[in-house]
Amino acid sequence: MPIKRRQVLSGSAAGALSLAGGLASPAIAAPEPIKIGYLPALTGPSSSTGIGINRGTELAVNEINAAGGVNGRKIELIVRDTQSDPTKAVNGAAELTKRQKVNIVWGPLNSGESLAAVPLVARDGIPQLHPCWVDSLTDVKKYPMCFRDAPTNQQIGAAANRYVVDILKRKKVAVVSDTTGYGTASVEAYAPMLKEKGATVVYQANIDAANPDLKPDMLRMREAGAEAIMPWSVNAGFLARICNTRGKMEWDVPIVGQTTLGSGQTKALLEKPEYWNKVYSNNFRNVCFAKDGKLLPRAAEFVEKLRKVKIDMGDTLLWWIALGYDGVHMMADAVKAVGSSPEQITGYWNKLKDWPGVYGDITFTPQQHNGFQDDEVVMCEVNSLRDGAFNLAPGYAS
Amino acid sequence: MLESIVSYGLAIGAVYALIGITYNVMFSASRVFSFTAGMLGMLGGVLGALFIGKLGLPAIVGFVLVLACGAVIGVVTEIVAVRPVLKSIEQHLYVLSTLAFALLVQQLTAIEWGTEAQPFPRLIPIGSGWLDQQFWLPLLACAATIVGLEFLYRRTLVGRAFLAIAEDSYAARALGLPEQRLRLASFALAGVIGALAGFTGGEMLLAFFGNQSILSFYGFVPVALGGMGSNRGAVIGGLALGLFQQAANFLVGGIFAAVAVFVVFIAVLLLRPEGLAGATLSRRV
Amino acid sequence: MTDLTQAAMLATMPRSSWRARLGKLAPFLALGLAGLAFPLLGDSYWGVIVTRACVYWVLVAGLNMVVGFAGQIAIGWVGLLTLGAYTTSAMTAGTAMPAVSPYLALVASAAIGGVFGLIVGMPALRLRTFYFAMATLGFSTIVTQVALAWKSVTGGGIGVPGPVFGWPFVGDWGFYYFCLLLAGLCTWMTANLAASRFGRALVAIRDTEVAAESSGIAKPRLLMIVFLFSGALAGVAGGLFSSLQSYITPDAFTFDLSVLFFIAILIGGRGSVLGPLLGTLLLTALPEIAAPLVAWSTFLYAALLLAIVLLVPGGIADLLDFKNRRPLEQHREIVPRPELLMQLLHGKRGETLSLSGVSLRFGGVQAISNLDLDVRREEVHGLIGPNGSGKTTTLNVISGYYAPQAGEVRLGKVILPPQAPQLRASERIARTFQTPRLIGSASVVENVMIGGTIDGRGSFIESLLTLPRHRRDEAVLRERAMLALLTVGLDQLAEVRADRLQHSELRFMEIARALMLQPACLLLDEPAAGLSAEEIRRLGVLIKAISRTGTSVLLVEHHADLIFDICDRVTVLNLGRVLAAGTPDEIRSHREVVSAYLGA
Amino acid sequence: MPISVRDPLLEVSGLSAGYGKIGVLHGIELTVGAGEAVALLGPNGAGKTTLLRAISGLLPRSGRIRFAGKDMSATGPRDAVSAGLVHVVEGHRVFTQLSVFDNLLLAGYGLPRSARVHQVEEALAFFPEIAEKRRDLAATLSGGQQQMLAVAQGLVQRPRLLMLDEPSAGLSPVLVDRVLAAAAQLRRTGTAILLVEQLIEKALATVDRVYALARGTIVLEAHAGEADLPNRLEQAYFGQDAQAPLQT
Repeated sequence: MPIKRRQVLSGSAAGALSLAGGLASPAIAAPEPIKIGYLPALTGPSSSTGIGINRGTELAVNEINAAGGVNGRKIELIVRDTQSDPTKAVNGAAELTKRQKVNIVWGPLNSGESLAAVPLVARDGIPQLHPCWVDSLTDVKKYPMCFRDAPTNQQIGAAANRYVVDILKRKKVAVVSDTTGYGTASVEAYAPMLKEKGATVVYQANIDAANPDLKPDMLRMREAGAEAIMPWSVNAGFLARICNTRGKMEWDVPIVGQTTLGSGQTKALLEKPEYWNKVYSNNFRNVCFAKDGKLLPRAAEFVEKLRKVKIDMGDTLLWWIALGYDGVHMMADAVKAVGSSPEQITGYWNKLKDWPGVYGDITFTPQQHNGFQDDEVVMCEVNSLRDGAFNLAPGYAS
Repeated sequence: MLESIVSYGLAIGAVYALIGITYNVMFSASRVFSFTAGMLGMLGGVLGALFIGKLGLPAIVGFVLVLACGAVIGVVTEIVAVRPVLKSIEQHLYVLSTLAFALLVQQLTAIEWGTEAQPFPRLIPIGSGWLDQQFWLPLLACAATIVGLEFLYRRTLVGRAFLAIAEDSYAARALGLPEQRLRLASFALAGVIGALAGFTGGEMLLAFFGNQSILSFYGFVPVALGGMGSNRGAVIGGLALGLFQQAANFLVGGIFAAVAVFVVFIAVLLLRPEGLAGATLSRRV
Repeated sequence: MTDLTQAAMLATMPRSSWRARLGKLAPFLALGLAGLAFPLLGDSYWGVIVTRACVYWVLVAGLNMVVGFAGQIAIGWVGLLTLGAYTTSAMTAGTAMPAVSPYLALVASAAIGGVFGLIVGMPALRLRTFYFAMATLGFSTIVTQVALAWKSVTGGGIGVPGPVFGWPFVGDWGFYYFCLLLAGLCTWMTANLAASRFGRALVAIRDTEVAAESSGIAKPRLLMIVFLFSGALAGVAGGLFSSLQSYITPDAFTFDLSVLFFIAILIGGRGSVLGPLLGTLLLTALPEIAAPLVAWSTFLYAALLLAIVLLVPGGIADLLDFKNRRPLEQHREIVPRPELLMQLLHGKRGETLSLSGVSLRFGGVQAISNLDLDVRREEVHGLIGPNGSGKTTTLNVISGYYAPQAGEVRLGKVILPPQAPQLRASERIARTFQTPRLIGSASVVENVMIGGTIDGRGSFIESLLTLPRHRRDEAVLRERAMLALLTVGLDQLAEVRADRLQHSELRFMEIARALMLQPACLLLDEPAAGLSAEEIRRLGVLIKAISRTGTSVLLVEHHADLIFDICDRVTVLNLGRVLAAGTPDEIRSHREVVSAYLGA
Repeated sequence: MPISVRDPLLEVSGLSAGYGKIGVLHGIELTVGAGEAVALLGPNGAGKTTLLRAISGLLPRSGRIRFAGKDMSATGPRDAVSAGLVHVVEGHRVFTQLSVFDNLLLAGYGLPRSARVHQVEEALAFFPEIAEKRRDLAATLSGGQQQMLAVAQGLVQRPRLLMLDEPSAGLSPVLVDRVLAAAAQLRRTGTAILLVEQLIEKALATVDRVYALARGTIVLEAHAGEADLPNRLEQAYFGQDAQAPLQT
C-alpha cells in the first residue's frame, strides 16, 4: 500500500468520491457517506501490525461499498498514518475529529499512540473502536464512547500464564520485555498475576532492545532457575535474539509470549529454523488450526475469501487481517442497525451480544467495553505457521 | 560469563573501534568530524543484507560491493557535505552539513529498506560458541584495518601523502600534492572502513537503520577517549568500551549500562577534553 | 555636545530609531494579532496544530539563544522537553508526591528544566563543538532510558496522563490562548535579550570569541545563564507538550523532534528571533499541509538543513533582510573626527603600562625573553621588529592570552593577572586585532557596542523584561557607540551589516569598538595593514589624538612611515629581545636596528 | 623603468592578491630570466610572502602570470610544480612525522617511480648533512637541517625556477651561509632563483638583481651590484617617498 497520509478509500469507481478536505462535493446528490476516521501506523518502527490490519480494513470497506454501502451510504475511510509516533497520532486524531468530523474513529492500532489519542477523541464525543491491548484504554467512565474489539493485556497475559502454569506445569518463570511502553507495562502486569497463580517469578527485567547481546540476561535467567521464558515485546529482533540465544546456549526451556514471536519477521531473523521449536505465542482460538489441522468454519470461509481477492497472507498474520475486517464490519453493522449519530452507535454497541467476528465473538455491556472473551485467547505453536495461522499449542482440550 | 563478556565485548568493541577509525581518517584529511561515520556502519550492515541476503549474490561479491558502495558514499559525503563548508571551518558548519547528510541517508534507508531489523546472512558456517564468526569477524576486520593502514601510511607514497596532509596541508599543497584528490581518497577510505565495520558486525547488529545513531555515538566514544586522530587510541578505546559496556551489561543490566557508558564519556571529556592520550594547543590570536 | 555631533546625531538617530523599530516590530505584531484572531476561524484542528507550534516555539525560543546566538550545537534538546513533560505530568498526577495544580507543576518544570539545562550545558564550556553535540545527543537518550526505568514516577513504558490546565485557561481554546500567551512572552523576552548587551555578547562568543573576551565578556558565566534560561523554557514547553499530548510515553520523545527544533533555528537564521519563529511555524505545519509526504518529513527536514547550510547560511532571516540588500555608496571615505575624542573619552585616566622581565617560551622556542617595556600616558609607543621577533606575542601577554614564565605586566600599580583575557577590559585595556574580529551579521553600531559591554549595569533579568535600568544601559551604550563611530568617521554606516564593510572600514570599526571602553591603555595590532596611504595618514592623526587624551597607546606596526610619524617612542624587538628603544630619530639612525629591521 | 630581461622565464604583470577582503598586493610587475637569481626584498608586512604564494597559486589572485611560455594565471600549485616552478614555503615546514627520505619522496609525488628515487638522491647530494639522516624522522632534525630538507624538497622536481621564502629565518649565521651557498650552487647548474630574504647583504651576494617591495607594490628594481643600493633600499622601505616608486 503506498504511503499516503490522507487517503480516501471510497468504494467502486461509480461511487461518490469526495476529497478529504471537502474540496469537491459529489457530483450526484448521493446519500451522505459514513466517515470512518482511521489511524493506522503504516510506516515507522512498529508498523507491521498496522500493515496487516490494514489489509482486512481495506477489504471490508471495498466489500461493503461494492455491495452498495450501508443503507445506501458509502463508507468513506479517511486515513492518517501515525507513523508509530504519538505526536503524529495526536495531530491525526485532531484532524479526524475536529476537521473531518468523522462518525467513528477506528484506531490507532498501537498502544503508544492510542494512549495519547483516546482521551482526545473522547473529549470530542466521537465513538471510537480500537484493538489496542493496554487495559486503561477502555474505561466506561472516562471514555464512554470508546470500545475495544480485542483482548486486553490482562487477558493476553492470563492466557499465557495459564498455559505456562496449568498446562506446561512450570512454576519458575522468567518474565522479560523490551523497554517500550507495551513491554514494560506487560511485565508489570503479568508478574503479579503469575504469583497469584502460584508460580514464582525468578527473573524479571526490561531489556534494551537496541543491545544486540542478550546472553547476560539469559544466563541470569538460567542461574535463577527459570523453567519458562515469557518475553513481552513487539520487537521481532529482540524476540529472535531470545530464541537464538536460547538455541546457542542449548537451553531446553519453552518460550511463551507475545504474538510477534510467531511473525515472519521473527522467523527471518532466526539463525537456525529449529530455534523456533518450543516457542508458543498468543493467538486466538477462532483463527487457529484445530487438532484436525482445520480452521473453524468462519475462519476457513474468510481465508477462502482472501484467496479469492488475492490478499497475501504469507508475510503477515491471519488474525491481524481478521481484526481489521471485523472492525469495519462492526462499525457498519452499528450504522446499519441504528444510524450514525454518536449516541446511536454507542447505544447499539453497548448492547452488542455475541457479535460473530472472524477474529472472535464480541460482547459489550454499558459497563464493559472490552468485548473479547477470555477463553478465546490461547497459545499456539509458532513453528506451525502457514497462511498466517498456527496450530493450537499442545495441551489444549479442543 | 567471563567468556561471554570477553568474546562479545571484544567483538562489539572492534566494531566501535573501526567506526572510531572512520572518524579519524576523515578528520585527518579535513579537520572535520563527520556524523557520517555511524551512517557508514549502518549501511555496511544493510547493504550486506541486501546484496547477499536479498539479492542472493555470493558472499565475496557482496562483500566487495558493500565496500565499493562505502567508498562511493564516502566520496559523495566529501563532495556534498564537506568540501563546500571547508572554507569556513571555524564556523563549524560541517557539524550541520554532515548531520544533515547522515540523516538524509538514514531516512532514505528507513523508507526504502524498512524500519524493522532484518537478518544479516551468515557468511562462514563454521565455528560456534565464542568461536562463532560474529565474534571473530569484527576483530579480524579491525586487525586487518590496522595492519592495512599501517602498511598504507608507512610503506606507500599515497599513505605518506595522507599523513603529510594531516600534519600540514598548506605545506603539502605547496609541494604540489593533490590535496583535494587525497582528501577525496581519504573519504573513500573512510567509507570502506565504516562499511567494513557494519558488514563484519552485521550478524551481531542486524541490518537495521537504527544502528546509525548507536554507532555514531559509541563509535565516537573511542575517539574521545583515545584522542582525535589517533588510530591506536581508537582501537584501545573501542575495545575497552566494548568490554566495559558488556561487563556493565552483565553486572547492572541493559538500561543502566547505557547510562554508565554515558557517564564515563562525559567524565572523561570534562576531565581530559583532549582525550586520555592526546594533547592539542592551538594559537588563537 | 558640539554642533557637529548634534547635527550628526539628529541626522542618523531618530530616523533609524522609530521607523526601524516599527519595521522590526511589524512582523511580530502581525503574527501576534493573527494568533489572537485565529480562533475566530473556528478550525479547531488547526487550533491543535498552532497550539503545537506555540509549544514548540517556547522551547525553540530558548534553544535559539543557545544555538542561534551562542552558536553551541545542542542537538539533543528534546531531552529537556522530556524532563519538563514528565515533571509536570508526574506532579499533577501525584505519582511522586501529593498532586499539585498544573500551573504550579509548570513552574516546577521550569526550575528543573533550568537546572538540567545548566548540567547539559556545562560541557560546552570545555568541549569542542562536535564533542558537545555528541554529549547532548547522549543526554537525550539517557533521559528516555531513565523515564523507562523509573516506573513509580514516570509510569515506565505505560507513561502518565498529561495535565489538564484549569481556570482560567479552560478547554481547547483556553489552552490555545495559554500557549499563545507563553509563546508571545518568550518571543518578547528573547527579542529583548537579542537586543541587549547579553544578546550581542552571545553572538560575539559565537563569531569572535577572542574579541568577546577582550571586551570583558565572561563566556562561562554568560553561557551558564543562557543554558539555565533555555532549560527553563524547555521545561515549560515540556509541561505544555504533555498537556497537548494528553498522555505521555517515552516513545513520544523521538530524536526527530530534536531535529525539528534544531533545524527550525537554522532555517530561521542564526542570530535572529523572527527567523526561527517562522521556521518553527513552517516545520510544524509543513507535514500537515504536504500530506503525501508525511513519511518523508524527517528526510525533507534533513534536505532542507543541508540546503540551508550550503546555500543560505543566513536562513530565512537573511532572505527577509531587505535593508541590507540596498547597495551601499561605492566611493566612501573615512573621515575621522579626532576633535570628538575628548567628549567620547571624558572622565577616564590614562595609565602607564609596564612590562618587566617578561619571558615566554613555546616548547623549544624562546618567543620573548626578559622584556622590559614602558608605555606611558599620553604616549604612542611603537613596537617593531622582523617577523617572529615577538611583537604579537608581547601583545598577547599584555592582553592575557599567554601566561609568561617570568616577569609581570602592570597597569599603573595594578599587576595584571596572567592568562585572563576577559579581565583586561575591567582594567580599561582595549585592543584591536591583526585581522579584524567582527560579528559579520550584526550591524556596525552593534559591533561597536560590544566594546562597552562591561559598562552595562542591568542584570540578565532586567534585560529579559526591559526594565528601566536595561533601557538606560542601551540608550547610553548606543549613544556612546554612535559617538565613537562619528569619531572614527563611520557614522554613515552605523546600521549596515558589518560584513558588508570594506577592509579599511573594519579597521576603524575595531578602533571605535576599543574606544567604547574609554581605554586607559590601547593596544593596536597592525592597524595600518591593508589601508591606503591616505587612510594611513588619517589613522595616524586619530591614534595620536587618542594618546593625547591621556591614553597610553602601544602600536605594533610594519608601516615604518606611520611608526616614525606618530610615535613618541619606539621599541625594536629582535628574536624576542629588545634591540633598541628610543625616539624615532634615535631609532632611525641606530645601526643595529637598520641592519636587523632591513636585514642589511 | 624595468630592467629588460633577456629570455624571461617568469613574467608577472598586474598581479593583485590578498586575504579575504584585505588587499595586500596591488598591480605587481616582475620578471625572472632563465637561470637568473633574483632577490625580493622589503620590510615586514610588505607582501613578499604573499607574492610568492600568489605566484605559485597557493592564494587566489588576479593578474597575469606566464611561466616558461605558458599562461599560469589560473593554475594551482600542483601545475606550477609540474611546470618547474617550485615554491619552498617559509618556516621550514617539513612533515615531522615522516622520515627525511619520505619527506623527499613526497616532494616527487607526481614523478614516475623510477625517476623519483633517483631525483631524491640527487637532491640529497646537495646536503650531505641531512643525507646521513635519511632514515630519521624529520622531527629529530635541527632547525637548520629542517630548512635544508625543505630546500631539498624543492629540488626533487628539478625546478627551472625555485622560489625560496626566507630560508635564513631562525638559522645561525653558519647555517645561513650553508643554505645560501646551496642556492648559489644550484644557480650555477642553471636553475633560476627567486629569493625572499631579510638579510640584505647576504642576499645581494647571492643574486643578480633585486626587487624591493613595500606596501604591496614594487618600489625599486636594481642590479645587485649597483652603487648605494642599501641606502636606496632603506629610503624605499621607510617610505620617504611612499606615494610613488623610486626614480632611478
